[in-house]
Amino acid sequence: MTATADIVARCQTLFDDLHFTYAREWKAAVPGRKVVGYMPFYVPRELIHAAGALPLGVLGGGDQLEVIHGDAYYQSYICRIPRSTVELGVTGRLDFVDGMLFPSICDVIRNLSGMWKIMFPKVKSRYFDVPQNFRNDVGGEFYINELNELRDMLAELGGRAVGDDAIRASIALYNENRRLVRDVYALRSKQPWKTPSAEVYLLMRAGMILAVEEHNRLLSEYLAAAPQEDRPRRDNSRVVVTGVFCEQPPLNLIKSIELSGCYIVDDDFMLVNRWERSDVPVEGDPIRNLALAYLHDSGDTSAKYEPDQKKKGLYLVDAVKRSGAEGVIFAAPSFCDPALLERPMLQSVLAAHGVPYIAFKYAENSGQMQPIREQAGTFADSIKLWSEQ
Amino acid sequence: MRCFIGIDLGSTTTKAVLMDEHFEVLGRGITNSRSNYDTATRVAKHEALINTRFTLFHRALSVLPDLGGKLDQFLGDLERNFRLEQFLDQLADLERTCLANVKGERFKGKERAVGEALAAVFVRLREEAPALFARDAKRKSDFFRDIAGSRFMTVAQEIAKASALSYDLMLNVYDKAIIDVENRPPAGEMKDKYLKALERVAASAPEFGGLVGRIAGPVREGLEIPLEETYLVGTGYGRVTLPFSKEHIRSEILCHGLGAHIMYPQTRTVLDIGGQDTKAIQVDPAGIVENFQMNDRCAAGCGRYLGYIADEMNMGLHELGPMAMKATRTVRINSTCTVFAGAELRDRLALGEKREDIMAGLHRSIILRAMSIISRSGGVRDQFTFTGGVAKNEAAVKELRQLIRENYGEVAININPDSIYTGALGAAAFARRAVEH
Amino acid sequence: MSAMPVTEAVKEQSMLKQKEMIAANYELLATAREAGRKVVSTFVPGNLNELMMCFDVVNNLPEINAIQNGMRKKTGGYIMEAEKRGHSEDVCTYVKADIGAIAKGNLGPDGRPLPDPDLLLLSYTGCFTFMKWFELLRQQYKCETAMLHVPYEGDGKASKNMRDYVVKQLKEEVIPKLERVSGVKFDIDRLRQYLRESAKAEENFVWVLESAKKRPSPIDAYFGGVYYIGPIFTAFRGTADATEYYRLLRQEIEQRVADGLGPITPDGEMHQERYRLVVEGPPNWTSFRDFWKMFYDEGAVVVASTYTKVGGVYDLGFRHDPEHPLESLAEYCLGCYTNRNLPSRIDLIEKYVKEYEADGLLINSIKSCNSFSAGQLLVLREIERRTGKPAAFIETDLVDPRYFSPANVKNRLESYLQMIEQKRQGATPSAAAE
Amino acid sequence: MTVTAGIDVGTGAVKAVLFEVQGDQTRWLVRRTERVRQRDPFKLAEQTYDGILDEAGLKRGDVAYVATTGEGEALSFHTGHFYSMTTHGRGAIYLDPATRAALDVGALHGRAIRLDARGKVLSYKMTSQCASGSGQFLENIARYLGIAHDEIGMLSKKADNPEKVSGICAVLAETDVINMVSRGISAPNILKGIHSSMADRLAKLLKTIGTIDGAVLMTGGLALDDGLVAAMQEAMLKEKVSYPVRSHPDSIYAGAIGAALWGAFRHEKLVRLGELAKAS
Ligand SMILES: Nc1ncnc2c1ncn2[C@@H]1O[C@H](COP(=O)(O)OP(=O)(O)O)[C@@H](O)[C@H]1O
Ligand SMILES: Nc1ncnc2c1ncn2[C@@H]1O[C@H](COP(=O)(O)OP(=O)(O)O)[C@@H](O)[C@H]1O
Ligand code: SF4
Ligand code: SF4
Ligand code: SF4
Repeated sequence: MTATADIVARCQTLFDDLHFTYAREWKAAVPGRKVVGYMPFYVPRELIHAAGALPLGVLGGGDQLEVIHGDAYYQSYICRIPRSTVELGVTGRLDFVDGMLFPSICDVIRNLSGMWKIMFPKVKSRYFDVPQNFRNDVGGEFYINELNELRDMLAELGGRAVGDDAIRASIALYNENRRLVRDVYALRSKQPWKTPSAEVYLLMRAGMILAVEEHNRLLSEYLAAAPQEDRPRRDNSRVVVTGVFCEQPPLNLIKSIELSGCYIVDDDFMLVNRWERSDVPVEGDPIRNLALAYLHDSGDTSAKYEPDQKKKGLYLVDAVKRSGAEGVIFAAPSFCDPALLERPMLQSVLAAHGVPYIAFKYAENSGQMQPIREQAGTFADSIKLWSEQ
Repeated sequence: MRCFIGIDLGSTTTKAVLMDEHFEVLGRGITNSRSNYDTATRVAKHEALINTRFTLFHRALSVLPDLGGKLDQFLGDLERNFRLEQFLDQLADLERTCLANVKGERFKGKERAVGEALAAVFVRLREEAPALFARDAKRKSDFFRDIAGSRFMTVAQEIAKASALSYDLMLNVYDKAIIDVENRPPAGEMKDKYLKALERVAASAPEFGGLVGRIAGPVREGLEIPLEETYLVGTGYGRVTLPFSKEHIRSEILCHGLGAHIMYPQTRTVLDIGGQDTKAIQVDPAGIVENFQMNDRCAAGCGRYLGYIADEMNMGLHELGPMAMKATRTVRINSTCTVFAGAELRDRLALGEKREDIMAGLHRSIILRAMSIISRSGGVRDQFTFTGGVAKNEAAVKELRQLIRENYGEVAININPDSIYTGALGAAAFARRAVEH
Repeated sequence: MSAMPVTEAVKEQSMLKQKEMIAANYELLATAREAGRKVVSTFVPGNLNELMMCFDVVNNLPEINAIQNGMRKKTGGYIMEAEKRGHSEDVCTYVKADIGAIAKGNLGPDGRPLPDPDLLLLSYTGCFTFMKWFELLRQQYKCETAMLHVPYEGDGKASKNMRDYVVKQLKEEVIPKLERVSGVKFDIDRLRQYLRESAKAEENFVWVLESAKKRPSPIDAYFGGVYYIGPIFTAFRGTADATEYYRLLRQEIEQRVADGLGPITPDGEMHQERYRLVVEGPPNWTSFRDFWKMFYDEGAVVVASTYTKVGGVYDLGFRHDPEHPLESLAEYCLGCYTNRNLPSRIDLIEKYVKEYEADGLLINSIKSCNSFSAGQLLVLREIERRTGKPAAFIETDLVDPRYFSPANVKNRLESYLQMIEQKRQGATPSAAAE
Repeated sequence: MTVTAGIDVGTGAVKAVLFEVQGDQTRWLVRRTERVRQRDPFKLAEQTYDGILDEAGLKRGDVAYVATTGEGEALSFHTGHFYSMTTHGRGAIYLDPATRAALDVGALHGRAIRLDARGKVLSYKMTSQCASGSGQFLENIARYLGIAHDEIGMLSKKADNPEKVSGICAVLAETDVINMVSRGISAPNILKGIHSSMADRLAKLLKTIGTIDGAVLMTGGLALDDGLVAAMQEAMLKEKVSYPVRSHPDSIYAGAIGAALWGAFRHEKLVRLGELAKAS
């Protein structure tokens, strides 16, 4: 059995590699293979996979990339992920990527799709829209057509048709992936001391790079190995971290939260891994199945409209209950409109349900963790000092 | 003779360049802007006039055969002694002002003790002064505020301790006085100071002793040449607050572009890092600005950042670069927020990083930010000229060279020891042109 | 974002007309409750004014309220209020100005409270923040919300799928909700009538904008332009009043052209046209006058702006079409400036720089508005590359006075204009070089 | 009888206290503040700790629980660490039991902390990164103006026509101030201007943390600046809030006090659980 440390080391190597060696090698292994990049947080990876291409999550440059040219394209009041992504592009680190998908999440990513078309004309770039109307006959129809357009684009890119059967097979693989991911999350919420969040994070990040088959293997190995670890249980409080669906926090931030006394028992890192909450049906029209899963079975996040005022924010309360959390940490990228505008709404729902919360902002390259430790620590203190009285 | 003056009112320093009608630079002057802009202008101009005199001496003396290869040495001695004269003058002023400030609630009952302590401090400072201006002495800065200030603090700390006075109290007296002194234009007859300096040289440097008779004549002649201010152009950060009319003002972008062009006619890209802003300017072969970019309102990563770091470490600005050069590795620093520079530094020290390595990282981060602004303005074209106060910092220069090579290949990089005067030089050239047309 | 009204400086007939129209609409709003009329809040870009008129509802535009409050220097306090209530310093200040104003009694410009909306019509064109904004308002008012999701023209064009989707939402979502809230049955012929009226106004509006191609330009297409877009971008498109306004406006401008006059400024006639600029990005409202003055003092005229296209890029030929009412509304929503992808925006600006013979492009980058701002530095580069004309960049905010630094803006603007001037004098030999 | 120590390692100053605790009875033994000013804060903390032990005639072994707060997590000789807001809250309640919110203003930060009667942190808000409203900034300006930091308050209260300072960035604000000096604005008016800008920001923090039904106690070094306290009171008046904002002569010790008291609390609990061995 592979030891946890080895699995994590593998993930760390993938995480640190800003040249995407794995994806380059995957592509070079068989002539004609294509790589399709996508920005956070959601794209139907099944279609990319079915087209024989590797879906590659592009999640910015983290805290190790020196951004020079990227800053030349963005004012200081715009978040960091687009600039480090541009840096990756301009410095040739993404030169093996054949297609790029920019999901509909905010105006920044939306405009980046147009910039990519201008700056990298050889890459097939597409703004990928999803419906905000959740009726089958309205938003559903629109989305089915969008998916079909994407399918055509991928077919053109790969030089071969993307058949229904191929999509069905991919759906099955990704169902498996989502199941394993759910299991990891369940394990962590049960025994957070055995599954440090930094590890779980790296494991999820690996899913943005590895071929799904390989990621599935890695997840299974981790699920087998982690419970065997002998790790001391600490006197920590249990929290849900939310608001991080796009620009990623530095790994140190995740570590700092745990070091200062909080176990993260649920989060919205790498939502694409858990986008559909249950299996997407494999039988029947696969495009339609994907569309319906999006409409009725997808996770909530601030980039999605909630038609029903009464349901607004309840998903977070559910997450708290399900994971047995004692509080919520809102950690959002600085200058992120979707996360920061959503925050007061979610907070009022939490307040109404008596769930304590704290909030702070970060940037993918934040270096100073002192304020973060201060806040997470105080939060943990207050739970620790008062809970047993 | 007709003189054309360019003034660059920077956020930290004010620079003046004085030019004759052949576009020949005669003198340069610099002072702290951290006071009153009018005074700063006056002082910088004054300094440039002093410097001009030395140029004129040089011209007059270079025809003398006797000095031969020793001319520069002589002028250097003369200038240092002149500076010493000025320094002693200002020190006396500072002492008077300090003493006058020892009154009021805070000093009640302690007037005498503080007065005595101050007197003791100034005795020490006066004693030390000649050494500060000796041939190979390294000074922390060229400004009276900095030189006198750092010595005052060290000496005052010892004396305060010995006489059981609070160090804070002594500092407070100084802080109050220095502002007044700084804002007072140098008093006294200038000519006397040159002549006194000449005497000092004669007395202290035997090799020139015998020549004084013959040197004095040309020096006196140099002092007699009238310098008439024909036209003045102001530029820089502070220009809007000056009582200059519109014709006497040019944007700092144009001035830096032209100044760099004058120094290096092949220049196509200019980077200027000043106290509060960083600008990247693209110029055409005639020195005309084609494009420029500046940092936005955030002052992160500008020269003042180094100032905060220097304060934090109780070092002079001159000393930061050399320390960074000793680094064996570069610590990654992602935030260049000036205000939190100190906190960042402490954070890293607490993590056990070495000072030199952190310092190297801080310099790199400033340059990275500048690189972004360059990139925003259209990148680096051959030749590249680096100007502004930070160009004096060797560690910053080293990082810049390396990053330019990595990102733009081999290009000629010009850095002039007088690069801090680039804006003023451009302004002076505009002044000269204004009269021509 | 959008149009704004109310100036005292010069009393042209068209201006008086506009003032009346605006006052009347605020009157309607203030008395809506007593008059038993329903109030619908909606956004400027891609607004469905003609459709709303079919239901006799009163139109309330939070963006316009924010602008009005910005010009009256109230937004600083409102924004602070919203931040005190937990809103981040980082997000769009229109939203915060609105939320803060509501917290402080939600007074209209006439000092009377604005009514709570009966329906939030969330037509979601060109900006994601709109969606959050109305979710926030919905939480406050607990009222009915109709969502019209307008897909983004990611490939630079509206596809059939997009149009069908919008039309279907109009039919299935928007119209039924408007019917339910207002109690008025939808009548497509009424809609056709209003659209016919819109098209007439649009024709004259485009003429006015294009008059800036003349030398000297009779209008300032940015600072003056924000007044000209008022009626057509807001609650008046489709009304006879708007048609009349644009007829008057056109007459006045025709006269200026005949007289060879430049634009009117708050300080009177502008004398010499020294620089012709294209401007991208919304203006700053809190220091609107000071901002404008920096331009006309230097003789800089804006001959074309993109901001005057946020409520429709009419100069590319689009007109509301009574023959295809819903399709034409869909087309309209899809085609607003910020709903077009970045390459299309750049093409448009390039066209303006060339056709209006501008000296260059000035970008006023707005901190609040990612929809406009994210990517503007690439716009700048591309325009310089394609036109050979210099571009410049300044940064301000819409209604947050903390982000308008006059010295900073002035410094950049002056440097830019001096640079244009220096270039124009061309290769005056630099005597200095020798 | 138990002796506990609280050590607050700040960026501006190190604060240390010793407490004697017996059940509900507490006795404050000694206190000491040392300004950091270009010294190593950790060495300074250790010296300060030994210093107060000396003063109290105690040895390290006599102290049952050494609690650190602030940036003291890394100190080798502590028993446990509590985070600043936890300790400032507790300290504030100790100094003034009517307190329901602490407003901690230190060298580089400002925090508003809402509390319940027992000192539990209910909510908080910190100033964001760009901060001209910090003690450090005020100190720089005062130095520039030639004013000692304990004179600031007195001068500020003499202002007749305060001049506002831009609130975005300390660097730019510094230039503002320099311009003011050259325009002949008096030191009191400049200082008051800075105080008012700071107070506005701090008032905003207080408003953000929710309804406060009790007093607000200013803690941290700047609570000693009565000019800021006065500006704060004016700002709250403008906000029309009903609760008083005040300071306490020992406000600067709030963090250290809180640490010592929480240390005592934890100590007792650990003794009860017989887990003392594990705690060190
Ligand atoms: N001798 C020096 N060594 C290193 N850095 C220096 C030196 N002199 C000045 N600087 C740096 O240059 C900055 C001032 O640059 P300057 O071009 O004069 O700015 P400004 O024009 O804004 O006044 C200072 O903040 C400092 O960081
Ligand atoms: N008497 C005083 N008047 C005004 N300010 C003071 C006084 N004493 C300390 N300060 C200020 O308090 C700050 C230190 O506060 P403190 O709460 O100890 O901060 P930290 O915990 O970050 O070190 C210093 O910046 C200093 O300027
Ligand atoms: S971090 Fe937020 S604002 Fe930035 S790209 Fe992502 S979603 Fe958009
Ligand atoms: S405080 Fe720092 S980040 Fe903020 S504007 Fe100033 S330098 Fe920039
Ligand atoms: S982000 Fe821009 S378009 Fe969106 S609401 Fe704000 S100002 Fe308007």
